[in-house]
Amino acid sequence: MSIDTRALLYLVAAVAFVLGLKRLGSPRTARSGNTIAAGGMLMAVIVTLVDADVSWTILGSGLAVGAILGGTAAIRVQMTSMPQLVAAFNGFGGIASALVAGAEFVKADGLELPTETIFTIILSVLIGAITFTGSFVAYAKLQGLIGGSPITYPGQKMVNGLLAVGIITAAVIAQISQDPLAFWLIGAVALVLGVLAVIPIGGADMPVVIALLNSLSGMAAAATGFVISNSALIIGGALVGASGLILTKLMTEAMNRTLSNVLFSGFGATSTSSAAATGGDVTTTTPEDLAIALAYASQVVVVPGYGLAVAQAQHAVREVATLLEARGVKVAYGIHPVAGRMPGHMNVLLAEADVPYDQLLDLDQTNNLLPRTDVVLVLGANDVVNPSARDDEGSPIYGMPILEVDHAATVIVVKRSLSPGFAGIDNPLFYREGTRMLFADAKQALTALGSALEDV
Amino acid sequence: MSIDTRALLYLVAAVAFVLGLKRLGSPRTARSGNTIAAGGMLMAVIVTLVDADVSWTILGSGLAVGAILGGTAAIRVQMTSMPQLVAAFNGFGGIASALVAGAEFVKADGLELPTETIFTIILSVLIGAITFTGSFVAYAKLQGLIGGSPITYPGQKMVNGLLAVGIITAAVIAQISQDPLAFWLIGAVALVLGVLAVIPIGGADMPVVIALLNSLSGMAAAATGFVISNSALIIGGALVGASGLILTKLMTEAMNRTLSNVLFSGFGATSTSSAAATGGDVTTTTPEDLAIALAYASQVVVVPGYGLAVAQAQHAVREVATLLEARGVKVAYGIHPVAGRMPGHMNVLLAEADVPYDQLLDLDQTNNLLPRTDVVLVLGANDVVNPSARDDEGSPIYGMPILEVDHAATVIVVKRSLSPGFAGIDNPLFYREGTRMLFADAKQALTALGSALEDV
Amino acid sequence: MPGIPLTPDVLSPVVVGIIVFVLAAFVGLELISKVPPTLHTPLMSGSNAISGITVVGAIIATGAGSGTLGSVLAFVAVVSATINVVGGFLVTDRMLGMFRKPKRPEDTK
Amino acid sequence: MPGIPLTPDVLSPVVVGIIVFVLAAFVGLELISKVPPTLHTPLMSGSNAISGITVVGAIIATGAGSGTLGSVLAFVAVVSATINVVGGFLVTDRMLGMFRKPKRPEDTK
Ligand SMILES: NC(=O)c1ccc[n+]([C@@H]2O[C@H](COP(=O)([O-])OP(=O)(O)OC[C@H]3O[C@@H](n4cnc5c(N)ncnc54)[C@H](OP(=O)(O)O)[C@@H]3O)[C@@H](O)[C@H]2O)c1
Ligand SMILES: NC(=O)c1ccc[n+]([C@@H]2O[C@H](COP(=O)([O-])OP(=O)(O)OC[C@H]3O[C@@H](n4cnc5c(N)ncnc54)[C@H](OP(=O)(O)O)[C@@H]3O)[C@@H](O)[C@H]2O)c1
Repeated sequence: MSIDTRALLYLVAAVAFVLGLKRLGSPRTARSGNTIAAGGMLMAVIVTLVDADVSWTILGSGLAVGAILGGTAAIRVQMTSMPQLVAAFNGFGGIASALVAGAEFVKADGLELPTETIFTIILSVLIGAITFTGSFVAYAKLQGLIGGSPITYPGQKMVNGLLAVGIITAAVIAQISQDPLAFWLIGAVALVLGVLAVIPIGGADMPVVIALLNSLSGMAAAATGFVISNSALIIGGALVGASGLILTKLMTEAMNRTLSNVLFSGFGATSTSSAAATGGDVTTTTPEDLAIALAYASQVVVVPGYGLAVAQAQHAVREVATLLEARGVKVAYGIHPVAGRMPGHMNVLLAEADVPYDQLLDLDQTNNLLPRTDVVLVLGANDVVNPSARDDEGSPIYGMPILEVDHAATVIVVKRSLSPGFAGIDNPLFYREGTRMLFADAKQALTALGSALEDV
Repeated sequence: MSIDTRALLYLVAAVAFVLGLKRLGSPRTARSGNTIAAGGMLMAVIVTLVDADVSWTILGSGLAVGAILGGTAAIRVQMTSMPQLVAAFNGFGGIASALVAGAEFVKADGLELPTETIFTIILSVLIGAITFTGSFVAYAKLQGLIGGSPITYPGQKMVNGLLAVGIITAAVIAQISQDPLAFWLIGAVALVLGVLAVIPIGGADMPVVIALLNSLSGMAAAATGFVISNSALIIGGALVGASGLILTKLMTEAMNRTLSNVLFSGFGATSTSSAAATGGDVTTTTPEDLAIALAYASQVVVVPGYGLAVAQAQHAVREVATLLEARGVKVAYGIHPVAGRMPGHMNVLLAEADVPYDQLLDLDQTNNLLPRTDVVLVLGANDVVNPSARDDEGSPIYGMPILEVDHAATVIVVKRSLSPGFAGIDNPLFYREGTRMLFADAKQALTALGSALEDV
Repeated sequence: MPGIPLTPDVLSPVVVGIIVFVLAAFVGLELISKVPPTLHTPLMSGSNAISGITVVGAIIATGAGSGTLGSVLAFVAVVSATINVVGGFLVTDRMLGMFRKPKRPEDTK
Repeated sequence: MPGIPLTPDVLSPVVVGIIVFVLAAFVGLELISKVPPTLHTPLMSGSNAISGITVVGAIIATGAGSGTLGSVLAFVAVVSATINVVGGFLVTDRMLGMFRKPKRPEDTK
C-alpha cells in the first residue's frame, strides 16, 4: 500500500473518531458513537497491518496479551470501579506513546536525528511518562490502595521545581548531544513528576484529573505522530487532546470549581479533620417510624449521594421503591449533577438496579417537584443538599446549585454519622427543624425499612 | 520566505478565519469576529506578497481597482440593498477562483499536467462560473432588474440535463486530451447553467440561494487551492464551503422550508395569481381614528414586515413611536425571525432608524406580550401574522410559528390592498372581527398618522 | 536522510490537501451551530468575504511567465477577488455596526 | 516535474503535521460543546480509548531492525496500547449500555 493510500485510509478512520466523539455527546446516540469510534480504530489498525514490515511474533503476542488483559478488566469491572479502570487504561495509553517514541530513538541507533524529531521524542516521552504514573496514582486513590485524601508535605513546590529544572536540563543535553542517557533521565524524572503532581489532589477530584490526563495522553499520541510522521496519530491525538481539555473544563464547571483550584488547592484536605464542629441538636428517627411516614405519603423523592455508592445500596433502594409503589405512593429520584464521585455516578448506579430512566429527575425537575413532596429521603448525600451553598456567602461551596430538599414537608437523612461529605463542611440541614436523621449504613437502613414497610 | 514558513503563516491566517467565524455567530462578538477574519485575510495577502515573483504593475493596479470598486460599493450601499450587494461580491469571488485556475492552465502552456491538477482545474472553473452567473441573477432579482417571481418555462429540466451532459463530455475530453477548447466550453456552459439554476427561484428565496452560492464559492476557492497547492485557499475555502452549507440549512429551517423545496419548487410562483380569492368583508379605518386609538392605548406593539422595507418607512415609524412615547404609551416591536426578505431584515432596518435594541422583541417575547396589548399595528407584514399557519392544516404555511396578533385587543393592518404576501396565500386575519384595515402605503400612512397624532 | 528510518518518503501534495480539506470542513461544520436568525445575514456576508481568500491565488497568478492571456486572466482575477474581500468585510462591518448594543449591564463580561 | 509550474517543492512533514494538528485540535474543541454531566464519564472513557490510536505507532515500532531493546520496548508498547484500546471501548460500551432508554415515544426520530 502506498504511503498516500494509507494516509487517506487513516483519514477515514479519523473521520470515524470525529463522528464518534460527536455522537458520544448526546444520550440518544452515545452508544453508537462509541461503536463508530471503535470501528475507526479497527480500520486504522488493519490499514497499518497491510504490507507491514513487522515482527509478527512480537506483534501477535502483544496484541493478544493486551486484548485479553484489557477485555477481561473491562468486562469484569464493577460499575462503581469504572472511573479507576478508565484511569488505568489511560495510563497504559500514555506509556505506549512514550515507548513508541523511545523505540524510534533506539532504532536510529546513533545516527543523527533531525532537531524536530528529537524535540518531539522528548515531548512524547515526557508527557507519556507523566500520564502513566499520574493515571496510576489516580487509580490507586480511587481504588483505595492509597488514602484518598490529599497528601501534602513541606517543600512540595521546591521538589517539583527542582524536578522541572532537571527535565529541562536533560532535554537541552538530549537536544544537543542526542545522548541516550539524557532520554532515560527525562523518562525517569517524568515518572516521578506524574506521581508528585497527582498525590496532593483529593480522591474526589480524580474524575477531573483523569479527564485532564486523558487529554495529555492524546497530546502524547500526537507528539509520537510527529516522531514517526504518522497522520493517524497526529489527528487522533489532537482530537483527544483538545476535546479532553474542554471536557475537563465542563467537569470543573459542573462542580463549580476552576481547574487550578482542583490541581493546586488541596481541596478536601480538611474533610476528615473539620468534622461536626458547629452543629446543634438533631432529631433522630427509626426505620419503623420512617416506614409509616413513607407508607402514608403520596409523593416521595429519593435523593441519592456518594454514600449510596459506598453502601452499594442501589438494589435495596429499588426494592423499597417497589414496595411503596405497590401502595400507590409515587416515587421519583432527584439526581444532582455532581452527586457521587464521578459525573453520572448516580444514573449509572440506579440504572444498574433497573430503576426506570424516567423516574430520574434532574436538578430543575426535582426542585420543581420538591414543594409538592411529602417525604424526601436523602440517602448518603450531603454536599448536594447543603443549604449553605444557597444561604451562606462565606461557605466554600457558596453558589453551587443544590437540591432544595428543605422545601419538602419532611426531610429524612440516612447516613452513618454527622461527618461531613466531600467538601468537608458542616450541613445546617441536619440541625433544622423538620429534618430527621437516621444514623445507619444506607444499605442496612434500607433493608430494615423494607421489612418495617411490610409490617405497616 | 521558505514554502514551510509561508504555510505556517497561512495557518495563522486560517486560525483567524476560524476564530472570526466563531465570533460572527454571537451578537456580542460578531463585529470583532469580522475584524479578526479581515486581519487574517490581510495577513494572508502580505505573506503572499513577500518575496513574490509577480508583475507588480498588474498586481498593484488590480488590487487598487478592486479595493476602490468594492470599498465604494460597500460604503455607498443602502441598508435595504445589502443582500444583493453580498450576492454580487460573492459572484466576483467565484469568478476569481475560476480565473486563477484558468491562468494556471494557460501558464502550463501545453505541457502535460497531472491528472489531479486537470481535475481540480475543471472543478474550479465549473463551480466558479456557476457561482458567478448564479450570484448575478440573484443580484438582478433582488435589485429588481429582472422580475423577482420564479421564471419557469417548458422543457426546463431537459435543457438543464443537456447542459449537464455537455459539461461532463467536455470534462472527459479535457481530462484526456488537455484541449484548451474543452476548458473554455466547460466555463461557458457553466455560466449558462448558473443562470438557469437561479432563474426559476423566487426573488424572496434569494437569501438562501446566496448562502448556498457562498458555500459554492468557498468550494471553488478550495479547488483552486488544490490546483496551485496552496493551503490557505484549501483551508479558507473548506471553512466557507462547510459553514455556508450549515448556514443554508439554518436559514431554510428558520423559514420552515427544505433546501430542495427552495431550489426546485418554484415556491411563490403563485403569489401574483391567487390574490384575494376567498375573503369576506373587511372593516377599514382612517389615520385619524387610528391616532385616537393609539393615543389612548397603554401598550402598543408594532409588527413590521416586508412592506415596511418596500415603503422605506423605518424612520416614519420611529417618529410615530416617539410621539406616542411622549404621551406615555409603551411601544415595542415584535420581530418575526423571517419577517422581510432576509434574515435580520427588520432588525437592521429599525436599527438604522435608531430604534433602541431592547424595544425589539423576538417571537416568544412578543407572543407573551400580545395578550396584554391594547393595539397591535401590523405594518406591511402579512405571512408572519397569518393565523392559517396555526389553524388551517391545509395551508401551505401550516406549522410556521407566527406572531399571534389576534390575541391583542385591537389589530390594525396597514397595507396597500388585500394582495397576499410572499407565500401567495390569503390571510383570514384581515376579515376577522376586531381587525381594521388601513389601505395605504406604509410611509404615507405613518406620515398621516403622525400629523393626526399631533392634533389629538 | 539516513537518520529518519520511518519517514522514507513524504505524502503527495494532493493527499495533504485532502486531509487538510476534510479537517477544515469539519471545523466549518461544527463552528456554525446555533446562530440566531438575526445574525444570518452578517454571517453570510462575513463568510462570503472569507471565500475571497482566492485573492491569494490571484496574486500568485500574476507571477512571471504567464503570457498575455495569462496576464489578462490574472488581472481580472485580482480585481474580482479584491472586490470580494474588501467589499465583503466592509459591508459586514457596516451591517454589524447597525445592531445597536443593549444597555450597559449586558456589556459586562 | 516541468508541468506543474507553481508546485516546485513540497511542504516538509513537520509543517504538514502542524497544520493537521491545529485543524484537528479545532475540531476537537468545537465538538464537545454542551454535553450533559451524565455523559461526562462515558465521554471521557470513549475519548480515552481513542487516545489509544498510539497502537498504530506501536505496531509500526515492532518493525524489523529494532534490536533487542527496541523489540522489548515495542512489545510493551503494543501490549499497553492494546489494553487501552480494547479495554477502553469495551468499558465505555458497558457503561452506556446501562443507561436505559426512556419509553417508546422518545425513541422515534
Ligand atoms: N459527581 C462528580 O463528578 C464529583 C466528582 C468529584 C467531586 N464531587 C463532589 O462530591 C460531592 C458529592 O456530594 P454528595 O452529596 O453525593 O456526597 P458527599 O457530600 O460527599 O457526602 C456523602 C455522604 O455519604 C455518607 N456516607 C458514606 N458512606 C455511607 C454509607 N455506607 N451509608 C450511608 N451514608 C454514607 C457520608 O456521611 P457519613 O460518613 O456520616 O455516613 C457523607 O457525608 C460534591 O461535593 C461534589 O462536588 C463530585
Ligand atoms: N426574512 C427572510 O429571511 C425571508 C427570506 C425569504 C422569504 N421570506 C418570506 O417572506 C415572508 C415575510 O413575511 P412578511 O409578513 O414580512 O411579508 P409578506 O408576507 O411578504 O407580506 C408583505 C406585505 O407588505 C405589503 N406591502 C408591500 N409594499 C407595501 C408598502 N409600500 N406599504 C405597505 N405595505 C406594503 C404587501 O401587501 P400590499 O401589496 O397589499 O401592500 C404584502 O402583503 C414570509 O413568508 C417568509 O417566509 C423571508
